[in-house]
Amino acid sequence: TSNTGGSTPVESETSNKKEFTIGCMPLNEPAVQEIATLMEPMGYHVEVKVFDGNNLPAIALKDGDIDSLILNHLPWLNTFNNENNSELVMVEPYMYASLFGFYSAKHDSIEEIPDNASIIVSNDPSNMERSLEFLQKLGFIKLGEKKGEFYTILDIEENPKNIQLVEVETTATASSFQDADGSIAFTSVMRNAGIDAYSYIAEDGKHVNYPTSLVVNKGNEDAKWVQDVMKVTQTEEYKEKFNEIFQGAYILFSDMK
Amino acid sequence: MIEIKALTKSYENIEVLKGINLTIENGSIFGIAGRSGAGKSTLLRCINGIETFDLGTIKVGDIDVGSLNHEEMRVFRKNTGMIFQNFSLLSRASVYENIALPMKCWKYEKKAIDKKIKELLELVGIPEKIHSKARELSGGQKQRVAIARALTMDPQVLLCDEATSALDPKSTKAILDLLREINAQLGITIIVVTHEMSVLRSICKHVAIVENGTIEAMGTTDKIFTQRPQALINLLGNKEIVLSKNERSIEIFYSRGNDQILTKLARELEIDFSIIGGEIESLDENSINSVVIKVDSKYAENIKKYLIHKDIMWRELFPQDAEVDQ
Amino acid sequence: MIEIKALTKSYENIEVLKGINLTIENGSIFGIAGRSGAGKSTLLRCINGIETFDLGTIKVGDIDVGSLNHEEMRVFRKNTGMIFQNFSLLSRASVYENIALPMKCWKYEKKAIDKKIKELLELVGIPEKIHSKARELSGGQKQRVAIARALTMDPQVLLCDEATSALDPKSTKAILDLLREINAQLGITIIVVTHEMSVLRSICKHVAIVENGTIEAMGTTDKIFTQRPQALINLLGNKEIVLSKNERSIEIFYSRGNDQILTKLARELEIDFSIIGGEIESLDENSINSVVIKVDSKYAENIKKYLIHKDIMWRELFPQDAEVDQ
Amino acid sequence: MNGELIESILYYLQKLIIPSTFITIRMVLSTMIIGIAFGFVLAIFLTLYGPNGLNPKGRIYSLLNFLVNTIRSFPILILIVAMGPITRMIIGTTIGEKAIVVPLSIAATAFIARLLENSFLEVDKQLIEAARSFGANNLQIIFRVIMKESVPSIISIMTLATVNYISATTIAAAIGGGGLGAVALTYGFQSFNNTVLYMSVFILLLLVNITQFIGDLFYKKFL
Amino acid sequence: MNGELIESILYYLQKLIIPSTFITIRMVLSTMIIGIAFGFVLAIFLTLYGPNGLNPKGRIYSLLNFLVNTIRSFPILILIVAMGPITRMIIGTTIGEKAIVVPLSIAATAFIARLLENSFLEVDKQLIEAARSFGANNLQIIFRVIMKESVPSIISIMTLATVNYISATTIAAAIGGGGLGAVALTYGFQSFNNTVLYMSVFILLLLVNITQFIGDLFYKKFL
Ligand SMILES: Nc1ncnc2c1ncn2[C@@H]1O[C@H](COP(=O)(O)OP(=O)(O)OP(=O)(O)O)[C@@H](O)[C@H]1O
Ligand SMILES: Nc1ncnc2c1ncn2[C@@H]1O[C@H](COP(=O)(O)OP(=O)(O)OP(=O)(O)O)[C@@H](O)[C@H]1O
Ligand SMILES: [Mg+2]
Ligand SMILES: [Mg+2]
Repeated sequence: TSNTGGSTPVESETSNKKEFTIGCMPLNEPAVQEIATLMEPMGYHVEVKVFDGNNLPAIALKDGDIDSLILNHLPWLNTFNNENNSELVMVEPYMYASLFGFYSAKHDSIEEIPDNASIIVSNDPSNMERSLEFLQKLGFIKLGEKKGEFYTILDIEENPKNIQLVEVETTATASSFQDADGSIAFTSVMRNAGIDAYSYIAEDGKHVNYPTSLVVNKGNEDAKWVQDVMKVTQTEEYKEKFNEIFQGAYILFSDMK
Repeated sequence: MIEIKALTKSYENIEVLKGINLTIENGSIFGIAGRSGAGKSTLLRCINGIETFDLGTIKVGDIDVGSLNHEEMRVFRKNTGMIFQNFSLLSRASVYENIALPMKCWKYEKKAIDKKIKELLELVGIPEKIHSKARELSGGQKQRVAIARALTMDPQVLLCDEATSALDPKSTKAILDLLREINAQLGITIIVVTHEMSVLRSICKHVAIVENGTIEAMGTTDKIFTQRPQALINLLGNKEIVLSKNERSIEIFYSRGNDQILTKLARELEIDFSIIGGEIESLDENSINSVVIKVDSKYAENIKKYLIHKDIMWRELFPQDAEVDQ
Repeated sequence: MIEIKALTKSYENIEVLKGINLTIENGSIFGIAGRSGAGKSTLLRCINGIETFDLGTIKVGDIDVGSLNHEEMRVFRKNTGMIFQNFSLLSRASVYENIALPMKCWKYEKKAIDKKIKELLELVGIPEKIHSKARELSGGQKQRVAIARALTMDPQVLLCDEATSALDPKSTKAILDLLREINAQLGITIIVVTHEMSVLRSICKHVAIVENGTIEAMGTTDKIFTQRPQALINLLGNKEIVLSKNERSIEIFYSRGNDQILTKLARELEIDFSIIGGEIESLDENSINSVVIKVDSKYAENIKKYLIHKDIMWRELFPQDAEVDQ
Repeated sequence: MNGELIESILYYLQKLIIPSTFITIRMVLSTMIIGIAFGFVLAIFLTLYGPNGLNPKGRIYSLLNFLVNTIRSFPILILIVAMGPITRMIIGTTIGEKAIVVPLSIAATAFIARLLENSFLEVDKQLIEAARSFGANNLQIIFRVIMKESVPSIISIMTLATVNYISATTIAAAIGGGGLGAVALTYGFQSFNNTVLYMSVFILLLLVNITQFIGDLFYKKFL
Repeated sequence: MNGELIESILYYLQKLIIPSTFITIRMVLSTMIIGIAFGFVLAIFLTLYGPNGLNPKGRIYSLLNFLVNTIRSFPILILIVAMGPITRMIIGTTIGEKAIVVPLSIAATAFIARLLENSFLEVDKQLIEAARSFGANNLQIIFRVIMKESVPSIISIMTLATVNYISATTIAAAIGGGGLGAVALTYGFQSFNNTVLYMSVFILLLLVNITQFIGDLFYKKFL
């Protein structure tokens, strides 16, 4: 390894380290814990840090306060990099994605959704964007031009059924879904809340575009510890464990076709 | 009738009242004096039931103060006005509001309240302060508001804790006249705690002297001030009477019937003496005045004989309570 | 010397002091009396600089109180003790802490503080209360703590606002003796605001009477009490002297030299009269006593002549300040 | 560039900030009105039955005290969840601007009750005694003596609590309540939109300063 | 079934709840110590320079007042973000248990300062005058008179603020600080794990009650 000129000391320091942190959120924490467990025999000590899910973990990663993240999906990460002039990289192969469904406690099909219906959407911007696109696909609304980084309610151009969107914290898309005509939620969230993850009446089918995987600072993607994480996640043992935990709420990327 | 028996009261480890026995007739004005810290305020507060006590009983009329329930206590207190030594006014409320408070609590009509307050403020002499805040009043003005407040409910018993201590002589006189008047006209019982002997002498029929938590002397005002029990002497302190060796000092008591005793004494015994002290309140009714004379030793025996002969009360001041100079 | 010139002070729209002029000699004990609400406390607070005033000047020695900066004011106040009418003690602090406060602020040593407090508590007579909280004290005890606190800094000027109003006669006497003593020994100037005439008469050389924001009478105590200016009469109120048609009432003033005047008067004119009032403080030094006699009208002229002849001060009380009965 | 900025400011102001400002004001006012009403009631009971109270009743006080502590120990989001069923019973839903008012006013009730209790305890015991001396009952003592003497303190508390709940309404973001805090958080911070972030924080700051200013005015008036 | 529950309780207790309890205690203590220290300093200045203060100075007061209002108007999450650079400067990182203490103590400083200011303003003006009368300077008046007379009130404020920040540390969840609130939120609520949720809320309740109890003890002692 060369220590001259522009080569970052970060690289050499971190390339063969045995202790590192992975940030995650409550939903996927069991999967990340599993990684930590499996890496222990390899001589790693992995600290799992749980965040309540917003921009701050990514900022922390960018600033070097943590080493990696398994939290956000790829489109969000790209926007984050754009906005913050950061170079966070999602390491391939991608690990998993979550299905995005339209759930309703009151109606059995999309056609039954009445005028003025209230529909719960997640309030974090990237999921909001995905929800809005989903709603557009379902024919409820028509989106105009994107004003900011993400589509927001403000960008709705047509709303013929006068759908009322309620923006809530991700957990509430499941916990409050019976209070509205519909809720757009991740299968993972729904399952955690004890609701049948596949009871949705529509699915956006775009999960392939929203993969999640280990995110690290550029330059670290080839580090030994990063590669070892990826190695672990590709083992059959891990995949089995993963599916056992999530029961299909998260879908492993390798299982998708 | 207020009857207090074996009243005992402690604050933590200090016994403040040590078995007080006291009987106060209905409709009388009763004075309580005593050195600072003797327990006078505490006694008043026990009578009113705002302080609990440890042992003994307090009866006001038929009412056993110690055994009242909440509602009975309220009605009892309604009929028992109290003027606090420290005034205890709502500092942020106006004079009007302070005086109106008891009446508002007893749901008097606004009109009746306004009328009463106007009357009372006239009586205590500060009608112009009706809208002033209590904390903008002078000491004496505060005291007068406290007096007015205590009178609002037309109480049957009035407890006055140093009710005129912050007042100038003229205001004091006005307040005492007021007390005397309501006592005479409405027959209310008034207990007056005071440090001012002139207040005791001018309005109290009976006086008790509290000393260190017990009642050390009690009786009619005349009796107390003529017999001068040790408790009174302790309270007043020694008069600094400067006597030379060949002088004697005698206190002579007189009232309406024998008010010319001094000149008669001088003229009949053909002696001169000087008046070096005395407490002369007035000659009306049966109040007793006293004058202290200083006289050459050689006349002393004659004077005593003359006074005994004329059935006049007297006391020689030396040696008990006079300091001899040289 | 304290010199106050044309002092004016208003609270919002009420003019409380309306051009006060006053000169107080260094080392004297100066009394201020006046009816409740006259502005006495306000005046004291202006002297001390804790109240601002509108017009006029106050000079204490060389110091112009109105023009001091913050630091000068602090030093000035250090040398000017004040006893507040309402005591102003820290209710949650102990007696010790209350008295120690000024010394702590001026960074005295703990030892010196302890010693001073012990001394002062002995002087005011409540050494056993040293660790009591201020709010657990009786009225008089609080007042004595306030007195002790004002004396801690050995002030050159002491302002006493009703400093003995809550005290029993003996304690009052002790405090007055204390004031007299520190005045004599240390030469400090003392201003005494009081409602008790006996306090004025017993320790003040000079007296001013405040009436409605102005000084209506000023002079030596003797002069004020013998000449009885209208301000004093307004303050004291009318004595209720009960005279029948054929009676007269005369006030006779005497002091050490002519203390036997009364008996001489009776014997030489061969008449009897009764003593119906008087203010007799003591016969020491140059204090002046007075006695009010009631006498048959027919002797009145003779008595006056006799008194004039003997060069004795006298005043006929009726008609100015006596109420005639019937 | 500059013109663009101004244009976008105007756009967001009209579309987002102004409506959210009204939402925030509505939420805060509702929360405060309910919180003050119940807070006063609770404070009165605490003052009545407390160990230094007018009519000490250990049992009842312990219960109320525990209730207040319980509410205050709940993280607000958890309180929102825990109160879900009650909120649904009252409002008919657990989401939206109205639903957030239920848990917020419960929290405000406990907060205000505790502040008031503390302040009521400071009233001079001698005044209470004086009121007793003419037969005032406990409620009269509270309303006519304790509260009267506490007026400035009560005003301070109202101001403090209002300011508190202006920024606390941010939590409304969690259940679709909207308002400035929510906008600052989701449309501003999480959407990397600094214009919106600064604007909403600026309006929050304005609201807080106005509240404090009005509070100070009243304070001066009733001092 | 029951045995399983107990087992899982014990598991979470050991793995999650007990460590988080210590984290919470550490966070709250640090926040309170810093918040009290700075809060007192700020309150002293507010009391000195305020319109009813000892040495009114409109300019300085307005500035400090505005500062306090600004801090108090920030939603706590936004405050965390805004303080990021400062937090990094002091702690070296913006995440974790230590990093959260910076914004929390800034918020606590403003909160405590305002509470103290309100309480200091309640001290009897006559006592301040008396202190002036023997030449006490302004700081001596604050320390020896105002604070002395406010002791019970100060204790109430400390108790109130501590209770406040016990549940407020929940925000630590946002930056991976941990603690009971974070556990209740992330491992409990957001993971739909009621056992963890109830357990952590129960411990929070315990901490709050203990705090209140200790506060009440001190209050009684210094009343
Ligand atoms: N709350 C209290 N706690 C402890 N001791 C107290 C309390 N209140 C009064 N005392 C003490 O009880 C004694 C009697 O007090 P009280 O107020 O009855 O005296 P007092 O006769 O009215 O005196 P004063 O003439 O000075 O007003 C005093 O020594 C006082 O210090
Ligand atoms: N802060 C204030 N605001 C308005 N008026 C006041 C204020 N303080 C005093 N006053 C008024 O000023 C007048 C003089 O008050 P001051 O206290 O000087 O009287 P005082 O001569 O000491 O009377 P007292 O003998 O009753 O103590 C009173 O009428 C009083 O009501
Ligand atoms: Mg007393
Ligand atoms: Mg006065």
